[in-house]
Amino acid sequence: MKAEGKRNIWREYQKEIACDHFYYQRSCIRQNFFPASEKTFLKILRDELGKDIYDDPLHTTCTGIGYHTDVVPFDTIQAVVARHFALMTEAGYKNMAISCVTSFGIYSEITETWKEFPEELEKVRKSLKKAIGKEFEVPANIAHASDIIYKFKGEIAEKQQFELINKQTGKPLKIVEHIGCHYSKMFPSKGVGGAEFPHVLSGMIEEWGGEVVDYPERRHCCGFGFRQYMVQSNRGYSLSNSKKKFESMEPYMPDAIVANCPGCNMFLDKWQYTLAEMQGKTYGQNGKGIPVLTYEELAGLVLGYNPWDLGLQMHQIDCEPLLDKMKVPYNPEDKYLGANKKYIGRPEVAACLA
Amino acid sequence: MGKFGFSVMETRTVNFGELDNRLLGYVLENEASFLTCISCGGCTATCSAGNLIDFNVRKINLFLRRCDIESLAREIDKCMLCGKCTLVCPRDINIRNVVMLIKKGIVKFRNE
Amino acid sequence: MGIVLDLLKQDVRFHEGLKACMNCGVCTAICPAAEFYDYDPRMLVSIVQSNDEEAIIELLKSDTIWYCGQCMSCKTRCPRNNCPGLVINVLRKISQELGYFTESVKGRQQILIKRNIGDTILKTGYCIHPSIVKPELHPEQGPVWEWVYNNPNDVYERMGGNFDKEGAGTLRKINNEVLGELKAIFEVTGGTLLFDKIEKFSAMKAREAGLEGTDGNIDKYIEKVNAEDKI
Amino acid sequence: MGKSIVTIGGGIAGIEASGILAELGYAVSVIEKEPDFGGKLKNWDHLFPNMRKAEEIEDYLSRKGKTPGITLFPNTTIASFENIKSGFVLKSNHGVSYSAHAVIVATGFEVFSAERKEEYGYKIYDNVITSADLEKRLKSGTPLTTLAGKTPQRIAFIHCVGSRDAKVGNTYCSKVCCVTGVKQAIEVNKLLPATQIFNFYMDLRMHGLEHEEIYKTAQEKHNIQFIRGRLSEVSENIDHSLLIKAEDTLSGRPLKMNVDLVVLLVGMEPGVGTTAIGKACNIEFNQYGYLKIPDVHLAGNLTSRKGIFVAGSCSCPMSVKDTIEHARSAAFEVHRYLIEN
Amino acid sequence: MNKLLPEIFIWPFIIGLAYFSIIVLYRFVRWTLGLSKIDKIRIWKGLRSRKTLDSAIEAFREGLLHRKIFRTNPVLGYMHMSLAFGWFLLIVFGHFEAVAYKGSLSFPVYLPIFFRFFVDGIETYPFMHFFASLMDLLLLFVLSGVSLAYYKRFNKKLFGMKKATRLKSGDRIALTALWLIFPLRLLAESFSAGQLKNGGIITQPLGNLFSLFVPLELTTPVTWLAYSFALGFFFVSLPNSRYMHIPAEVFFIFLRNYSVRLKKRVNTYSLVQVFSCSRCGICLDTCQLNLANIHTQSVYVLKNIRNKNLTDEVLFNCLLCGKCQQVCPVGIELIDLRITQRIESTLQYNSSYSYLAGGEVKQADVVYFAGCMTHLTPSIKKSMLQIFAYSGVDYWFMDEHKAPCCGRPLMQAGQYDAAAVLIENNQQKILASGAKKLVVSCPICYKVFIEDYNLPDIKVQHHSEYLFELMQMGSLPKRLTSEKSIYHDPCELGRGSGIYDKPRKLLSNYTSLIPIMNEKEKSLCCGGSLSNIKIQMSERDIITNNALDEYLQYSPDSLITSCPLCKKTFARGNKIMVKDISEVVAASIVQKNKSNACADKKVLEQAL
Repeated sequence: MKAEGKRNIWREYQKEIACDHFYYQRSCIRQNFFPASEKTFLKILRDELGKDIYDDPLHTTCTGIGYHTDVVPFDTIQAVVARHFALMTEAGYKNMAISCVTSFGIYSEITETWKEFPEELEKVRKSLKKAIGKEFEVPANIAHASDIIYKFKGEIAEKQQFELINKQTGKPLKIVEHIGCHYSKMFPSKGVGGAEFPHVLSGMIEEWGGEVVDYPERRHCCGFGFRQYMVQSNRGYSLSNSKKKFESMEPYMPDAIVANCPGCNMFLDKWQYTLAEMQGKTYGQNGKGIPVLTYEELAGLVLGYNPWDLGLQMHQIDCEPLLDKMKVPYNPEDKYLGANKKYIGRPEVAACLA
Repeated sequence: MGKFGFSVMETRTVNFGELDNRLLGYVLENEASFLTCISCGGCTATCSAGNLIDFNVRKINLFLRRCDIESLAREIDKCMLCGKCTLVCPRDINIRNVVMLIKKGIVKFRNE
Repeated sequence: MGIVLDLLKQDVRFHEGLKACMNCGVCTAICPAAEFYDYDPRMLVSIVQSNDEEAIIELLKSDTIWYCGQCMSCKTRCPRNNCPGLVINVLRKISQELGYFTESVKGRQQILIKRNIGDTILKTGYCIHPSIVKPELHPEQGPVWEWVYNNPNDVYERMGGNFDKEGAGTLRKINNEVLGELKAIFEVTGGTLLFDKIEKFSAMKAREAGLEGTDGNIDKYIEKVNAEDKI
Repeated sequence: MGKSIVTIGGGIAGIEASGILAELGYAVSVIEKEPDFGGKLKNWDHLFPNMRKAEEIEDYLSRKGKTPGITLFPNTTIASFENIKSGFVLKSNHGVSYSAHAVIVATGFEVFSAERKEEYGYKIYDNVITSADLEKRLKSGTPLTTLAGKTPQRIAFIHCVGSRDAKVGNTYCSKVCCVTGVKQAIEVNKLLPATQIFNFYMDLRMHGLEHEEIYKTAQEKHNIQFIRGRLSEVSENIDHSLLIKAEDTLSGRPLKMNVDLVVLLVGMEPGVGTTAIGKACNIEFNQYGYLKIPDVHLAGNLTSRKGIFVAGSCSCPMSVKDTIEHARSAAFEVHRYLIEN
Repeated sequence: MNKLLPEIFIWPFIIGLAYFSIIVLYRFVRWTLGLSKIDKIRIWKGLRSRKTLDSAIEAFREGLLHRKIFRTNPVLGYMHMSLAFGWFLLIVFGHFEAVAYKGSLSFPVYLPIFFRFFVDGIETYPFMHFFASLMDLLLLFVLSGVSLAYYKRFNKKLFGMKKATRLKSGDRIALTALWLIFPLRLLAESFSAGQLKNGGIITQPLGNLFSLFVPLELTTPVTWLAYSFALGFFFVSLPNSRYMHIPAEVFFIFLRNYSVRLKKRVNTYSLVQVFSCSRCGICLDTCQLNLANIHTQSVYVLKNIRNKNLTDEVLFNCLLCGKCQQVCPVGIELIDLRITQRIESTLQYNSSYSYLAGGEVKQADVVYFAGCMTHLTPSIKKSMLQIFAYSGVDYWFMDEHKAPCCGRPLMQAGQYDAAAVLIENNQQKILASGAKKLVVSCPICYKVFIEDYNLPDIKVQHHSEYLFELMQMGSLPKRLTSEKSIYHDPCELGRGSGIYDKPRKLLSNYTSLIPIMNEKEKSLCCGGSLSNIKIQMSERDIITNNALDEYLQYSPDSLITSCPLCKKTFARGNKIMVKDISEVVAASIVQKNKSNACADKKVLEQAL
């Protein structure tokens, strides 16, 4: 593998990312499964980087999952997105920061459609006006939240408390990146580094001292498949695709997986548990799973945030082996406490991963 | 399925690394003209059996080359050996001999 | 031209998704669905490109159009700038518009999704809400999720959330005024109509199969759809 | 006659056209940016369809280049281009002026930069090479191995790289890659008989009279396997072998294969030289960026400007054979033009 | 009695004869026992009938006189006849002589064989000089055959033969022994005559001559011993050589006359036939595969069966054109023998035609079955439909859209059980149609319909027969053109089914036929035969072009055949206009019947 070749490609795909004044669009799945990641994102932007980012209570889901499961029509999702643009316009913002990769894909697809078919934009303007009487402007800049972290990865590195280095061996941590399909596969130019060698996560990992592992099925979908997960009998599809990835990355013995897509983060975490249960097979070291982090969690760890404030206890695959390697301090007793350190019981230990 | 209500699925991907091509070798050794197939489908278009049922002579080449013996055995059994395919083949492949060799090869390698 | 071809051509995504296909197969090569289902996006596009209304209707009635996982990897690679994934979106839409979706095992599942995702959107303002990820329906989520599910207030509060409360933040309650706007958009843009169609055609199918309850409920039908039973 | 001609480009087309014109008594200046003449020919080993050594054609051209009346200007580029009444004045980077009654543009093509096809990992993965690289290796006679020095057990030739691909902006067929791919597959088979060779193709466009026979021979005598499916992606395995994925379109199933070496059959593109000269001369380009000819059937050597002619693959992808023929007809067109004017 | 040599010298002969007799007897018994019960009953009944006498006469005629070889090749015939019949006469008259000498019927078995060794010239017995000279002449007769055989080995062209069978070691021993027997006998008798003055008109002068310069005391016993050894070697090697054909052929003639028949499986009757092959090589010469340098002819198949080394490459590389069977002097059923072997070798092959169940049936007077090959030559199909429409026949085009193959190609490949499934399906549909007649366009199909379908009350006709019948009934227009044509007999229709005259008579109404050398029974195969599974298309082309070249010598305007496969094969040669007989007939309809053009057009459209 020649690094220079990748660098050449990354140079080709330098997308424009706004510097400040973002309108934040939350993610359904991340709110459910990685709520602290969104909190961490806002915290990093506001507290570490001093940026202005608006968390609007009035915005809703983009209905992307509904759209990709085909129960929400294209006209409808366009209008829902247009409503968010209207909210952004009303709030006085021009730059979108989107937490969810599916949403990011939706926003990209819709704005691209409007460029190619202006009559669609007019149609949406009319229907939004008719439905809720709102008008909107198309954002000046649409970035995924991971783009923004990528943009400020250097600033974060300056405040870095822990390096992505295995302190036990002194070697960089081997980290596998997983990019959500809708981040750049639809519009390679909208992703940092393009679709084939995206740099958005690998850039962070390298910046913060880790080593990115490129494995054969790196580009393969986690298998979410929307309707393929939402309907129970279809989930084998979802599981099998993730399994394919685990099998492909296993020989490289990665220390962690980092993903930028809510679904991927969840599935790469949960399917390891399911596969261990079903087939007794684990893919990490010492018979355990491979910890799966969001990029905010990764950034948070690097910045020295408390792992339990980052929400690592919500992962099914324990992150402690990674924390140990990085020598990040944590209190095991605190892991499963509720609000105000209240004891709320502990999850059952998954025997298959223990 | 167990408690999950779903299970790991089998891959359909042809994995070229793990193919057993003894039968392929046997057929090609005994009917070299088969090497020159260009998958044009002329055979399939004219096939008497294919006219009656879902049977694709062209795919015999494919199943053989992909070493999908199960599909091959299933398909080859439908052939009526009428010989039209041989007559329309632009590469003059002796398809009937290929069919006979496959039939023989299946018996031969099944017993091995 | 028949109604299906008309509907196809009315959809902007059809024009975006299919310019001209040369059957090269790069889409199928990396399609996650092609790997695990008896499915080939190239063939599907080929059928759509044929303009053969009958063949397309067959497609609309089949499982084939429901296998795609919408990863859109096909779009990245297509040397002709097509996007089979988008064409699928259009086909699925038409299949639901015309009621063909109830003819296939996978298509019938739309009623499950509508009642799950669709109804949740209008009820909560989110596609997914912890309340619908019931551990008994989601054993794969594992014991940690069960712990979260059983202690949502505590866990989300510790994660800095605003679970089911007014204001901004994680899993905040979306207020009724906003939900009203969402509903209005669904009304105006055909979202509600599509929901209704999915319900209507599913009910028809349930009736046809003798799976309708006395009060018009289709629980039995849904049960069978969920289990992928023959209907 | 005393009329002078400037030929820009000292490759096959430039030398051949100039040689003929010199024989007809014109004074021809051949401008070449490289230190030596012959263009890409010096990188090729054997030429299809008859496997003659490319050196034979090189020898022929170098003799042709010595025709009295030709002056060769290596290491020279055109800095400016001016219209005068009797024709043109061209100024070189060395400050030399050339006046010409007619100009032949023979700037040739460039091999498609395979790194633009990112998913194939050229210049990223150790064992992905192009057909041009392979040709050089064959010519050098060094053993054909992987980067780590291992004899490849399996090699895949990938057709249509940089051709017929809207993603890289080249929607046309480069015409020569199919037969080159099959030719090289045969050559590799002769060198490494134990190596399995696969060609991944969409259509095999074996356009020449003997080319189909090469294809058949490849199947029959060299056991080269042809898989109908365009390559979707290449990725590198932990052992630096390559995992390639295509659809086996004939069976309608995805196909993956581990290979030790991937050869990308790169297509042709108009070169930067062509673009620069075209702009400098203010002549039109076609939609693909090649020099535009006014009539595909009847004016294959003319450009949008009177007195400026085109020879060879700066007008469209061409084989060596086609290039020589095109150059000869260019010479004829120039001659006719100079007689008439 | 000769005192110079102990009688022990006869033992090589005696041992050889005994060995030979035991083995041959054993084989006859084993072959008989291996036959089916029905065949055994046939033999039992036949034994007591006239058939036994007929068989004996035939055995005499073919086994000794070699009448059939004579007819095909007189020189070869003479060679075989002189050897076989001459030797036979030597034995017969030798016995008469022994009887005359002994005056009784009881004498040792070797006496007639070594007669001159034992009889001194001073002894007398009736007709002594007559016998001595007769035996000399007979020996000369045999020797003339032997010398021809010598000559044939070195110069086969003398016999007009291109090929000679390749020899095996057993054959070599037997052949050498056989070649030595008679010269040795001549020498031995001459030497004895020199000593004992007991020779005839040849041996006595020779003996006298030899006595001048040959030490007869030594050479006489040694030569007799050598003669005995030659006989012994010959008899010992005979059962293991091709000369086993001598007793086997006789046995075969009897069994054949007793109506024993080949079954669809290999049995001992197949073996009888295999052993009956003299490897005379006549089948080699007639085979068109020679042109393509293919050596898989019947004689080799039989040899391989005997030696148990028959490969698919040999077994399946045959056009089954039937020419070899036509000329085989022994009358071996070469085609059926090959097919039974094919059946045997493909027994384990699988096939599945479950998809055939049912199928559309229409009521009609005539069922028309075009056949797969006809679908590849649509002009034949079109012509037939035109003719049906013209003659107003109520017909059902059975395989117009979807119909299985007739089953014959499978049978030719040995797959009888598989073919039976197709046959059953077609048969049911034909019977259900209520038709009285089945018209078939392809001779390959025709043969299977005739031989293997059970279609009571339905007359099966090839379209050439059918068209002939229509013409006789006056339902077809006649229009003699100035065209000169050659009629090519398709193998399956001509040699396969014996239909030679009807097509010719029919064609005489439309064209003048050029008589050619290789026609009717001797007609050439087009090379396209479906029966040959192994032949390459390039090899077929050689055969096709050779046949075409032969036809072109007669400069015909067109080549007419009545088999779609022949038509397609010859058309590939692209040397002459090739027509099917139906096209010739249909061409006259279009001319004559413009008023029917509309109907024709409809038919045409249907056909296409």
